[in-house]
Amino acid sequence: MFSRLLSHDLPRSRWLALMLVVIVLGLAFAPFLFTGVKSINVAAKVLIFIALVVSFDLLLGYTGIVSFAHTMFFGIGAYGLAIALNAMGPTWGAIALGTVSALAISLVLSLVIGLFSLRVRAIFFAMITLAVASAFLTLASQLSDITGGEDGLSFKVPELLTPGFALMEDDWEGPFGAVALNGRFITYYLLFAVVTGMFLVMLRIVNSPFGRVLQAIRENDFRAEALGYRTVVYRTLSNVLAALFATLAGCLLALWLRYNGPDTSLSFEIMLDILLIVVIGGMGTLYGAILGSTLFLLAQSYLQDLLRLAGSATEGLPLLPALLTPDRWLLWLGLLFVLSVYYFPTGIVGRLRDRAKR
Amino acid sequence: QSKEIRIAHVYSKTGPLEAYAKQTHVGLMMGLDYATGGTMEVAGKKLVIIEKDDQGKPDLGKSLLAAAYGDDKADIAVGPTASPVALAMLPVAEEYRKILLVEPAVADSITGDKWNKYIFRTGRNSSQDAISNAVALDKAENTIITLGQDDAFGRDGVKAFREAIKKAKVIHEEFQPPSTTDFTPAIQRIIDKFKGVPGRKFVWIVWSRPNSPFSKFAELELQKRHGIEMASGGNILPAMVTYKQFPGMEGAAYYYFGIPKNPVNEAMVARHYKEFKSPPDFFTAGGFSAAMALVTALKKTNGDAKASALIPAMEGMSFDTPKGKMTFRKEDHQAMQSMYHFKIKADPAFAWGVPELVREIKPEEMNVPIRNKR
Amino acid sequence: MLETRDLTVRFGGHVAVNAVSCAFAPGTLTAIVGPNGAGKTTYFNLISGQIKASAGTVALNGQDLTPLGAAARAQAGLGRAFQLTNLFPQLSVRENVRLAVQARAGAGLNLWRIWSDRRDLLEKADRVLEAVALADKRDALAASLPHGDQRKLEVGILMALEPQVFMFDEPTAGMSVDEVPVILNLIRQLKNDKTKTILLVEHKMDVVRELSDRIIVLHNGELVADGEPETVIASPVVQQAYLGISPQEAEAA
Amino acid sequence: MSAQNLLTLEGVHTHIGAYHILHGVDLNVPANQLTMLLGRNGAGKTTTLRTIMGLWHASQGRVTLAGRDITAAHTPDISRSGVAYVPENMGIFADLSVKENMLLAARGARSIDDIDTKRLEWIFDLFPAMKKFWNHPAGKLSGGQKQMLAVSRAIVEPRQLLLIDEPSKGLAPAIIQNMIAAFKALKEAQTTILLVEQNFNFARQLGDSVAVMDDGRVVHSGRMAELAEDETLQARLLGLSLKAHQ
Amino acid sequence: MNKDFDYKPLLLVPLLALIALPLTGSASTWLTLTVAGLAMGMIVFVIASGLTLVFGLMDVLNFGHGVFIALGAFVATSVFAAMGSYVEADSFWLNMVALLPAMLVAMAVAGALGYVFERVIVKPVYGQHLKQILITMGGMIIGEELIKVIWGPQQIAMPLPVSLRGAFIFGEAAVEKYRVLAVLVGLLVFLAMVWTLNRTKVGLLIRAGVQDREMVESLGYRIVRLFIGVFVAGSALAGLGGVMWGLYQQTVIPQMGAQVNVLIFIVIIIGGLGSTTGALIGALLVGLMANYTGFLAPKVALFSNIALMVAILLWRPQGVYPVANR
Ligand SMILES: Nc1ncnc2c1ncn2[C@@H]1O[C@H](COP(=O)(O)OP(=O)(O)OP(=O)(O)O)[C@@H](O)[C@H]1O
Ligand SMILES: Nc1ncnc2c1ncn2[C@@H]1O[C@H](COP(=O)(O)OP(=O)(O)OP(=O)(O)O)[C@@H](O)[C@H]1O
Ligand SMILES: [Mg+2]
Ligand SMILES: [Mg+2]
Repeated sequence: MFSRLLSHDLPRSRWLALMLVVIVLGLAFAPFLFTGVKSINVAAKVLIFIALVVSFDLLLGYTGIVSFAHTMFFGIGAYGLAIALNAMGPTWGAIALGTVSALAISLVLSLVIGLFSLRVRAIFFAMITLAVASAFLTLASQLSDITGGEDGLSFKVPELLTPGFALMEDDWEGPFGAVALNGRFITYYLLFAVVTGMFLVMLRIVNSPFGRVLQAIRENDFRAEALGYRTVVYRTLSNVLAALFATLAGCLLALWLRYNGPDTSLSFEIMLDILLIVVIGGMGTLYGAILGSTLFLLAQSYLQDLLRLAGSATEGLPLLPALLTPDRWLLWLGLLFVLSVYYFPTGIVGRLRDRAKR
Repeated sequence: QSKEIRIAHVYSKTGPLEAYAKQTHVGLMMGLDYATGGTMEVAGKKLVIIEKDDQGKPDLGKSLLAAAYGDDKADIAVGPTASPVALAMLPVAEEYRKILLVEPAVADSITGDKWNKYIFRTGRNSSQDAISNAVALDKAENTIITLGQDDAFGRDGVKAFREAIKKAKVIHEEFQPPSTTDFTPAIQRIIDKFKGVPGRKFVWIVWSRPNSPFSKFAELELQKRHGIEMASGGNILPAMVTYKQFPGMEGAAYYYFGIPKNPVNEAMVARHYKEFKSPPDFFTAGGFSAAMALVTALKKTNGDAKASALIPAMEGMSFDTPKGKMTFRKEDHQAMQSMYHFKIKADPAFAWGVPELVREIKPEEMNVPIRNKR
Repeated sequence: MLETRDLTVRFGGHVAVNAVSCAFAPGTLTAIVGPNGAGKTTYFNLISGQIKASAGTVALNGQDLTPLGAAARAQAGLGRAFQLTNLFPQLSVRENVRLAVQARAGAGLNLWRIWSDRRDLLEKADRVLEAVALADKRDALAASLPHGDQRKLEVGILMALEPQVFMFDEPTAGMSVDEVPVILNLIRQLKNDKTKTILLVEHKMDVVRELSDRIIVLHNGELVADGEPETVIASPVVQQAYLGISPQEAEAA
Repeated sequence: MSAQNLLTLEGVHTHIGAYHILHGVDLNVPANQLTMLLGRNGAGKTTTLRTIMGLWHASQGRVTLAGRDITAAHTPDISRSGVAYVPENMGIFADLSVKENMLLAARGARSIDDIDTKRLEWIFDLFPAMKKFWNHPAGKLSGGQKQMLAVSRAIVEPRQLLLIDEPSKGLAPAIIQNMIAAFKALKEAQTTILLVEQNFNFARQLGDSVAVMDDGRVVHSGRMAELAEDETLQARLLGLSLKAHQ
Repeated sequence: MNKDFDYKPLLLVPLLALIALPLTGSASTWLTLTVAGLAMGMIVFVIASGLTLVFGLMDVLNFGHGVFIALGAFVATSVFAAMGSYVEADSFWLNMVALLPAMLVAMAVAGALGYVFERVIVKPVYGQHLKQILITMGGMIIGEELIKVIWGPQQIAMPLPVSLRGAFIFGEAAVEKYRVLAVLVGLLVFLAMVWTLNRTKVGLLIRAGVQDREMVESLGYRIVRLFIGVFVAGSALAGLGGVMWGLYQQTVIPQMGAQVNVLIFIVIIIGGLGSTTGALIGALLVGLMANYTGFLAPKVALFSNIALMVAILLWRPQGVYPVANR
């Protein structure tokens, strides 16, 4: 039964299973375990990124398509919700309308992009999507009447999801500190439920006959075509599915942040983060998305704090403090990019599974 | 009641605005030290500064501010550097019912339609910038074309500028993409528009990016060939290096260390030289002013940092800054302040074009509109 | 019945296949021979749709396939093994075959079933692997197989596809002598089935002689001979252009 | 065998990743002779050639070329000491033209004019297609033409040792005859050849000596003529019992 | 290049200029815009040339190319600072005494960093585009941060040497002096590249090495050295490009590399991902297009590069001079 839920695609490594259980439990009970504002924000972001990265892995890891336009769909989702809530006020109807119209736009756009440009060479596709994404970013910041331009949109969400809404009068005194059972708490679990559902559905898709064909196309599209698989159809469908999942992830982001702007959901930086997470976790393994997102976001969120410690520890030494200040955290993030390619050529999941095989 | 007042400084420690942000922080710390007479205490309470790096990202700024108020129990927050970040942060202050002192983000809407009562701003807003420049250029014989970057910053500035111009003629607004690499077309359009126009011709430039059009105006010898002059606001010192090619250029500045004559500025310049062997810059003055505002207000409430006490204390409050006296306007909590009409001099002793004071534009002379709804 | 009419392709100025008209009946094995570069592989490519023809038509059982792409032609019943090995390198041997079985079953666009639940497909894949003597290597990655085994896998994939028309392009090249009979037996079995159309490109004349019902000869892209194996092999064009035997030697032999 | 050995392998073990492929190969390649390396699929023939070429390194054992230990040498250095290699997959530079492929193979030549014209003519005679498609992208050649190009590259300049992996596959009989003639001529010109082959007929016509591999070891070595006559030995070593295939 | 050279893409440049002529209205405006656009294109070509080299020959998608551009510019500011009096001297030759060393030092430093970059960052990922993107981006981030550590995070002014300031005036039209220099440098780089790639075996070898490294080694070439050499050359060209770009902008910021990344990628895509001539055409088109649209419709200028790229790809899906089947 459990195995069916996971589409018979089990972790296949004891260590991997253990890490996944820890992460999933951690996320499931995050509001009770980590009571700070920052940590719950990190947990929510991990959830959103899991959904986003999983959708990207369908493209990259399973189908072998390098697309830089993935944040565009993420952004469409976030903007869809933001614009609807901004224009119609904090109602559930606005959320529904925003989500549905964002999904519809993404559907059409990804279909068009897929049909027109998936025929060209992979590297050209990557470059075209890079250009399209940057054009879209420019467009979003130019249409300031609708999107709020560079400034973005701050908006309100329905009462039930606001911090002001209290499930119980008083905070619940848990073993790890007081837990405020408010609208944020509800929003978090809403996110958790949706992301879990998305993950399981995606797991199902990649383990379906369809998913297997995608892998074949990744390996040798020419041969797949000769077997009778219409590669354009499969690739386009994969592109559309990935876009829809990313859009949904974008909606979740907007819902959680109650803000959206070009930098928040459309920037190239996010695209790179996604790429890196997929590689760290392991391409073509959805579990990698969970592991990668968790590790990367923890690193990204706490790197500066860590450096602050390291910086004060090395005070007095030459040069090191200049490199170890929190101001230079990007340097270490860059190093993370390099090292992860070095040491996890098959990703953490690949590594762990290889070990398990020995 | 705790023995501390916790102040969070949320700013773009890293990212493209790093250089600006650092100046603000230096100014803030220097200002707090100066205002408390070196004790870092107000009314017997220790001032504790918590630094947060928003990296110039609005979403991050928003969650950091929440973390500062929520996790770090900050009583007051100062920052941020970029306007989009500030706009994303405004609702958080309202949610936590704590003061956010905006410095140096400039967008009008921060104290305009996005404002809430927990927001104060020591920094100048776009309108103040533009209006002061308008005051400096507003003569009947002048014809002006504006050149702005095509985004909220540029458009806000040009709009406010136009509204403030009463006598001069603005014949054209030129906007170019913020990422423009070649300004030849823009300049060509401007030349064409000025054809046959009598009197003095000015191009007023509002541009904040490093890819500035200034040097191109010099290369194409506009003044010599077409009698077109340039005007613009002040900027940070490294950016004013290009001004050196335009001796005589006029405009209005927010701050230049050599201009204001008052004890606070003298103290700041002296300290800065002592500590960094260089003069304080644009944003240092801003950070310093924010510190002065905070300490003045806390003294007034006798160390009570709750918004309920601070808001009434700060509304209408005047305080000393390196730029002289500032006053938080009651209506929108914007600090009203002097600006400086300058003229550039090329002084071989300095790497940058030195703005020399023509005259101080007092707050009363600038009719800065109130754009918020209370 | 597979039929090509005036099938032609030009690459720049070079006519690789020149107006080839030919029909292949079910139940027969036709060998296609000709010197290197005669256009045999290109002819296959035109039939199975890897290359678009400059002129001419391809029809299967009266259905015109010319406007269709490779995938559609494969679905219509044209199966192809390649001269230069063409596998899914990073997938297991079994998965290589299973994908062909799945294609045959038309199950590719199912997004919801779990692939391993389709036992029938797996079992069929295993049967094919048995047949091409690769069962013991089914979990190895295709890329790690030695050359000869890759050739066998290539044939296995074609078998799994169960097309109506089998096109083998030098199936035994590089295969060790003791393995060759396995493949030849497979082809023989197909032939005995009497319903399949089989096309075979092969340079080993003994194989051609033994298996084929008919031989056609391509030379410089043109169909230059067509008929009973013995007559065609004895014809001067084959003796000279292909086997490289001068007329005198042919006489002597 | 009286002839001196140009190349010897002694107890060579090779691993590819985690797999142990060669289990102690002992092989002698006499100078100025043609040695056939036979064996069924997966026996390790290709791996042996790659190990000699330095494309994989022996984990144990010794490879000696003309008295020099090349076990750990780098591929370019091995090549520069006069070894040419025709890999199993032919190693054609598909994006370059036939001419450019040949130019690269002639290491000493800065342009095509520097190549010995006589030798080129000889190659064009052997493989007329090379001349015909001289300026075409090599990737567009037919399977057999690629094979011809791969061999042409190896013989465009004189070399002391040729390592050739299954040159006859995909070639029409007429061309195979040409190739046999070419190898004989090369042998005359003091070239040592180590040839991997499946086509026993081809092997029989050419080989002076022979080594048969199975499961990562050399299980038989001797003179080709002996093996060619002894059908029981053939059957045992190569599974060559059936007349059907010669 | 042989006789059946494909000349059509070459015509694009004059074609674009001709189309713009009636639209711009006056001949002098057109002349100013065209000359400025062509010169701009030349600068863009110089900064993109290293990338074409590295991508076209070695098939390495170097997203970190920008860091060499930034490095070149920053090194040049330091050289200028050290030779301030020569920069400020009102003599062309004295100015050159400052400019030439600035260029050479910038190229040397960028080349040296290129060596390290190749060994440490690029070497493990030859043939893997995706990992190249990630690891070179990582390298770029590190490089940018190190620039901030060394030169500080703020912008640094990089004024033109005195004799290069100002413009040549032809009636109503004006041509900046610096742009004339840029054209010369661009042409020099172009000719040097075309010569090396077409008259020597180096180009062939590297292209072959990308397809089958083992085979090239089996033919007796030490491909490793060649790859390093090309990468170093590409980085040095980027360094030179940085100097040119920095002087053009007259300020340099640590992020300048990242900012030009999309631009230079567009240029080499238009060019066919690796063709030198293609990149030159791409750069010139981009330069012209930016100037014409900037004049006619500034809003559109934002999208002009991308629109141009899409138009070209619709015409030739592999760029104007497709390089091989990659
Ligand atoms: N895509 C292509 N572009 C240009 N020429 C091509 C192309 N494909 C094949 N050719 C040419 O067409 C001719 C026929 O090639 P083909 O591969 O059909 O030969 P073949 O008969 O299969 O030969 P072999 O027995 O060597 O495999 C060859 O000369 C080849 O160079
Ligand atoms: N890259 C690889 N990874 C793992 N195993 C490999 C790899 N390459 C070869 N092998 C294994 O090494 C063994 C020997 O292979 P090799 O290619 O040397 O055989 P061969 O004698 O040349 O066979 P053939 O006649 O089919 O070409 C085989 O069992 C093969 O599976
Ligand atoms: Mg063929
Ligand atoms: Mg082999």
